[in-house]
Amino acid sequence: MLMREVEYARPSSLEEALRILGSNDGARALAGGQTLINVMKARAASPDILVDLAALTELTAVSTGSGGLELGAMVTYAQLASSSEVEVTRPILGEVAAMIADVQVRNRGTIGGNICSNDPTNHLPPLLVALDAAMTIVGSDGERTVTAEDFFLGVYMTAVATGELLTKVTVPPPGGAGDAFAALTVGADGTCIVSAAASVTSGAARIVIGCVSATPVRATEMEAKLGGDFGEASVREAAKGLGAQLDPPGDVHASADYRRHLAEVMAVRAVLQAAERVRS
Amino acid sequence: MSTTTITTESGTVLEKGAIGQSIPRKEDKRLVQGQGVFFDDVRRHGTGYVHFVRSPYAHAKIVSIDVSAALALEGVYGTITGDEVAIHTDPFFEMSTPPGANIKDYALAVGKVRFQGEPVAAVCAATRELARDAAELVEVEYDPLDVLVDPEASAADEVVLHEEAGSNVVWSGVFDWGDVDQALAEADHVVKIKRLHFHRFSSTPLECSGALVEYQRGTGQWTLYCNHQMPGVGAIWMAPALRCGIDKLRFVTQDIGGAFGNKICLHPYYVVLCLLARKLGRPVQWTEWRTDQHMANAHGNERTFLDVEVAVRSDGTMTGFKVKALDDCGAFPRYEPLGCIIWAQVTPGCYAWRNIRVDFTQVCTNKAPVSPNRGYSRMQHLWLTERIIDIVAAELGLDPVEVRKRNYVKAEQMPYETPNGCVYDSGDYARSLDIALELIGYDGLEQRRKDAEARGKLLGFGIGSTLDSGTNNFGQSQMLNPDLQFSGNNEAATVKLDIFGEVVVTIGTVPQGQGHETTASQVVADIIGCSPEQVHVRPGYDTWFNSNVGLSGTYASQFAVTGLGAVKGASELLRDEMIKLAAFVLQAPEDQIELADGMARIKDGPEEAALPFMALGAIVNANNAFLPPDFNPTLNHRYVFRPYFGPVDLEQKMGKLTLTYASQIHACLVEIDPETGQTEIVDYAAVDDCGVRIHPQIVEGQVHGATAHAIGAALHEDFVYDEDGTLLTPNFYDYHVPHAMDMPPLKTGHVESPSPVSPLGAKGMGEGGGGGIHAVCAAIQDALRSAGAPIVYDSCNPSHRVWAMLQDAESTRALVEVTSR
Amino acid sequence: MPPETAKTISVEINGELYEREVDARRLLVHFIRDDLGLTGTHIGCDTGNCGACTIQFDGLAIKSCMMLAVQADGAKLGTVEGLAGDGALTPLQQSFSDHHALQCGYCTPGMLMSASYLLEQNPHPTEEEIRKALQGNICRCTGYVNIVEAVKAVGEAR
Amino acid sequence: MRIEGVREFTASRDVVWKVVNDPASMAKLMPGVQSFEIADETHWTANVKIPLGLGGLKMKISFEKAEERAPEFSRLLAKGTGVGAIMNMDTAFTLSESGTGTSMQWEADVKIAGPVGSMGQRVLQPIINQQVENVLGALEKQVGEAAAT
Repeated sequence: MLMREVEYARPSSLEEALRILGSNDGARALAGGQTLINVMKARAASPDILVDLAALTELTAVSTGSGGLELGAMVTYAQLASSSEVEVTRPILGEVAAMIADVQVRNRGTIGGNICSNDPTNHLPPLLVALDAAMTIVGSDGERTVTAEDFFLGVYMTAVATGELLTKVTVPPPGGAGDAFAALTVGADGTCIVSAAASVTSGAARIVIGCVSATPVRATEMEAKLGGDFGEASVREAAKGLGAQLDPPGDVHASADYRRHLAEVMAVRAVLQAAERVRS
Repeated sequence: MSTTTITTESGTVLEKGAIGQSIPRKEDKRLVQGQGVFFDDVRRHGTGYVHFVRSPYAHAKIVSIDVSAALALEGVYGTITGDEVAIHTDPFFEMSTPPGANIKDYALAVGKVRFQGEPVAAVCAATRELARDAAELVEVEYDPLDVLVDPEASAADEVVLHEEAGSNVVWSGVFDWGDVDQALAEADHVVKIKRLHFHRFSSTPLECSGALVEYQRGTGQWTLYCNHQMPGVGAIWMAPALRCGIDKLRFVTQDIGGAFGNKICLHPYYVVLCLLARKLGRPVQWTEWRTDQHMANAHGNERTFLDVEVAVRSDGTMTGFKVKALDDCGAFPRYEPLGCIIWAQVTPGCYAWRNIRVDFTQVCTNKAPVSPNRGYSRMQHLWLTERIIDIVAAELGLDPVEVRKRNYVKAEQMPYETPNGCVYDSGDYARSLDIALELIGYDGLEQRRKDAEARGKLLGFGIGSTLDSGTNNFGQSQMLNPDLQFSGNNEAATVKLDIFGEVVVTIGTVPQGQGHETTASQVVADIIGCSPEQVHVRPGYDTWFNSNVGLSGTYASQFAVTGLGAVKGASELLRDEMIKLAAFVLQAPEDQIELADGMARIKDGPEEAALPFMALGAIVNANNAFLPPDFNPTLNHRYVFRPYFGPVDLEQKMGKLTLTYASQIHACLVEIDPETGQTEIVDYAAVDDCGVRIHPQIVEGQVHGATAHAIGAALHEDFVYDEDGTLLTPNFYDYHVPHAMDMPPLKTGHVESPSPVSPLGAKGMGEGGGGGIHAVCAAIQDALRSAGAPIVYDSCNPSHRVWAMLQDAESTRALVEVTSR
Repeated sequence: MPPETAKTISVEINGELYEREVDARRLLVHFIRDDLGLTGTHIGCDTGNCGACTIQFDGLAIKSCMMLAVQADGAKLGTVEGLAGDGALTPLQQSFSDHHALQCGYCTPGMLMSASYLLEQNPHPTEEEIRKALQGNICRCTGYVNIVEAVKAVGEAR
Repeated sequence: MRIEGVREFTASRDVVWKVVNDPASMAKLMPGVQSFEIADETHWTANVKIPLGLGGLKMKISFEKAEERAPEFSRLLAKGTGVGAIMNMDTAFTLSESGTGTSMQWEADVKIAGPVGSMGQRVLQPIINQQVENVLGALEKQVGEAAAT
């Protein structure tokens, strides 16, 4: 419960935030804090400076542009779950956001925090890879864009380097795609054991498995095997062998073998539901 | 208000007025306003905050401890280490005979650590944060030792936790009643079960443990504002260790955020706080955090059952069983080895089995110490009896309902003496089961199975029959160790009529949500003739109220018997004296005085021939000159209720081990997703019979709570250790307790079989005997019948275990063997 | 403003303004309980799971153990002490008592804060909506049965 | 937790052996190394701040060379303390010539005691894998530099 000493700043501009973040390699951005504060309470990790992004209201916007849905890094799960733009453009984001933790966490936790912490049990990393989202990262040298697939580097590690800040997540328009997410949790709503996200168009699918590695794992072979056939038998057939390609960790909730098996089950469920959504 | 007449053990007749009504709880208003006072809400000027330095190793020698860097930190008031504890205190008293008796248990680790999270030192500082900073600066050098997490390996004694004991076996003994060998020889079928495992979990009360401790140098008096649920026993452990008189330890509690048995073994922590308060000359405060509680406070007893053999007749009647039970108490026995005997209160479970042999052994391992946990020790044993019933039924093709009814102790057999001399006072298990079956719609079971199958799910049905034995006879401890000076049971209460006519009640119990203030007021109100609102029950416990006895506390399902028995006794003394006083003042014969509506009056007399309680209170307390010299009423009565048990036969291990037996019969339906192994409870009913229900809403609330604990334990609450003794479920992420979404809607029913042996016909209840664990395990086994019919061998069945059973039913089936003749 | 290890903050709680200097590392829940003495807000875990510390933060239900006190600078907070006026009970508090929705009462303040937030958003919630809204609040006494009933009754009485 | 693998180097076995047996180069292999101190040929310590996204994980790690058979086998014991946790690592590697290059077969037994060890294998295992990858990457770089000089 009791954190190490830390410095705190609440910059009022992005420039100021970047300056502080760049001034000390122990500075970390504080978004909703629903992961970071917990880790700090456990003293498992200890930033030297917390840069609270709360005053950067420009990061809380949800808008629809030509590139699709633009989500500021400080958009909360609750916002995602209730946003009409999200519901119209890419409803899966709202659906999954509403599944995260609980009301109180959803009121504080942000999309940026979720993906920057990249805890393997988080729902959004595999989903955003499946949706082929792009992350906008700002640093003192300017802005760059990284695809979701390249964004996640490890547990608690992403492409956001020291001194940089994730400002925006862009989710492409669906283009007729159906999206779905399936997960097995501890109890009805607890820690995630394995998750799968799928985005299916009439001809192809993007399938991503969560909680089986440090980063979301794209099921490329299953995608290839599927082609454009989303009949139940074909999907089940295509999922076979997916587990064998994974090297998931075993822990108190699941052995590596069980996770391999669940990866196939969840992938099938996500793809079938996504395909169903394409049809309807 | 409706009125019911109760015939109690003393033959007196009590009119139920407030009793039996779900009146508003007295505790509620302050609690819903956030005005409760929990230990962590107590503030004292100049308090130092305490943080414990805990061992990262499960088993290691302590090579050295260096506190100098911690002491050098600004704001640090002081430290304490195991070496100081060993100088200033004596080891806690052990209940076992040797080898367990030789274990040396100090408040901090001395010389070595025996479980991960064991406190090795403590730091006291100006703020909570600083105390933790300083604790991190304490340098401890360890020399790791081989770790024992498997109780069977521990029993082999190749590595020994407590060198001074020379063995990891704390206690062992054989309990043998009837003639199980003959029963097995005469049986038509013998069902053997090689191994069953009852897992480690605890009730994890939402409020963790802690205390604020003050020390008065001039008098040597300690005051502990705390949440100990059995302060009498706490003091019995602590005073000799601290080498002080027992009255030098004053325990004060008000509101406690749940305890469930888990706040009985707090004495090691409290001794450290006492030492620090004395050493530093200031109040010290310690709040345990959740991770600390999971790692190092109280776990329930883990028990492995080996080589079970059950004697079954061709008609499904079981005549007995034998088993080897191996209990794992973790690193220190503390409240143990009481668990080695407590289960015997319910030896045959709900069944009329006459021949039972239990070869019981308890060992230490490098895990957190155990302490009583809701359903303490009986729950483990009742799980065994229910597993026996369902495994035998499955193997022999018997119907789980029929086989239970055939084997249950029948209502007409009550009171029923078990083979070990316990007396089940009342109950109707078969009727309770029928009600439970009706509540879950048992008649439609096969149709629901088909419906579930159509959705790709496996539906299973299960029953859990349990007993909640209450008001224990501490004399059973002498079966473990004949030198122990504990027997019988008692509890105190004080009831007084104050100067302005207020009725003030002081109870010896230490409530943690059971509504004692409310139920005590109901009993007092009915006896002295007023409404419960007129009765003030002091919240909490205070040693200095002088309204307690040696083992006062709230534990072992007994408040309705001992706590309310004491309240009843004290109220009757007060009533009799009020009548006497009123008779004197009103110049009427005593039998013409009635107490009602807050008045003492002459029956059928004129309206003015009445005295309000205020008048009585004022006379005795302040205006007493006119009372004659030989009449000296006090209107202030302390009463100690003591149930009679009679002697126990230490040789045969027989006797009345508890006074009352509430029963709970649970039934549930689960659906399992065969692809993932995930279990969902889709229907649930619990039927309780605790005799006279003083406050039906509170009784029902206890049933709900016990069921939730059981469901959590059956599906995911598990303290799992890896081979290095690291606890893998130290927080609410990985130790998943039921949330609102996890809990099915619960249906409840009740049967009221008044106890002939309890003062109010009420039985202690609230522990529930783990009914939900048994029912869920049975339902999972039933659901998997069509999927290889694995045997449910563990009391905890999270998705991964169910999935594993689906993958390999055979290895579980190999645990069971049936021999028929 | 440059980063600081301590800061003077001003926070409005239950309509009252508090100004205090506080360490940057102090959790909001400790600030509320220890520094301001508003002990109705409780702590039941150290990982943000239990919800005993739930308060309202600028109109949103949040867990005060997963925020720093300095983050609350300039915010309006509501705690259980502010639910009703002096001595009175809100219909929800009364319903908790009527339905025996509390036993030890330790989770109750957090539970009430989550439930009253739900009723603000959704005056007539269904049982499922209630369970989902209370997902972030652990109760170890009641099995949630009567808590759900108590919240439902308030919705139905409206 | 046991992990093992094989790493191929283009440099000769002698070059690789020299790098992995020089306490100074070894100390520098640790991720986020801030300072190190060499006590003697077989004992050294390093203060590291393992870089994690959420903030650094500070540890003091002491090393002991337990066994060596030049130029092919070495065994190293490491013990790290900090954050209320203790990390023990027993690692060994065997170098064999593979063409003109070198093949390093390595194994490590990592034990983490203390609350951090409870954080869950799903988090720890990937973190350890990640850090091992970092160490091997740094080693490859140093071998490359040593071969070039």
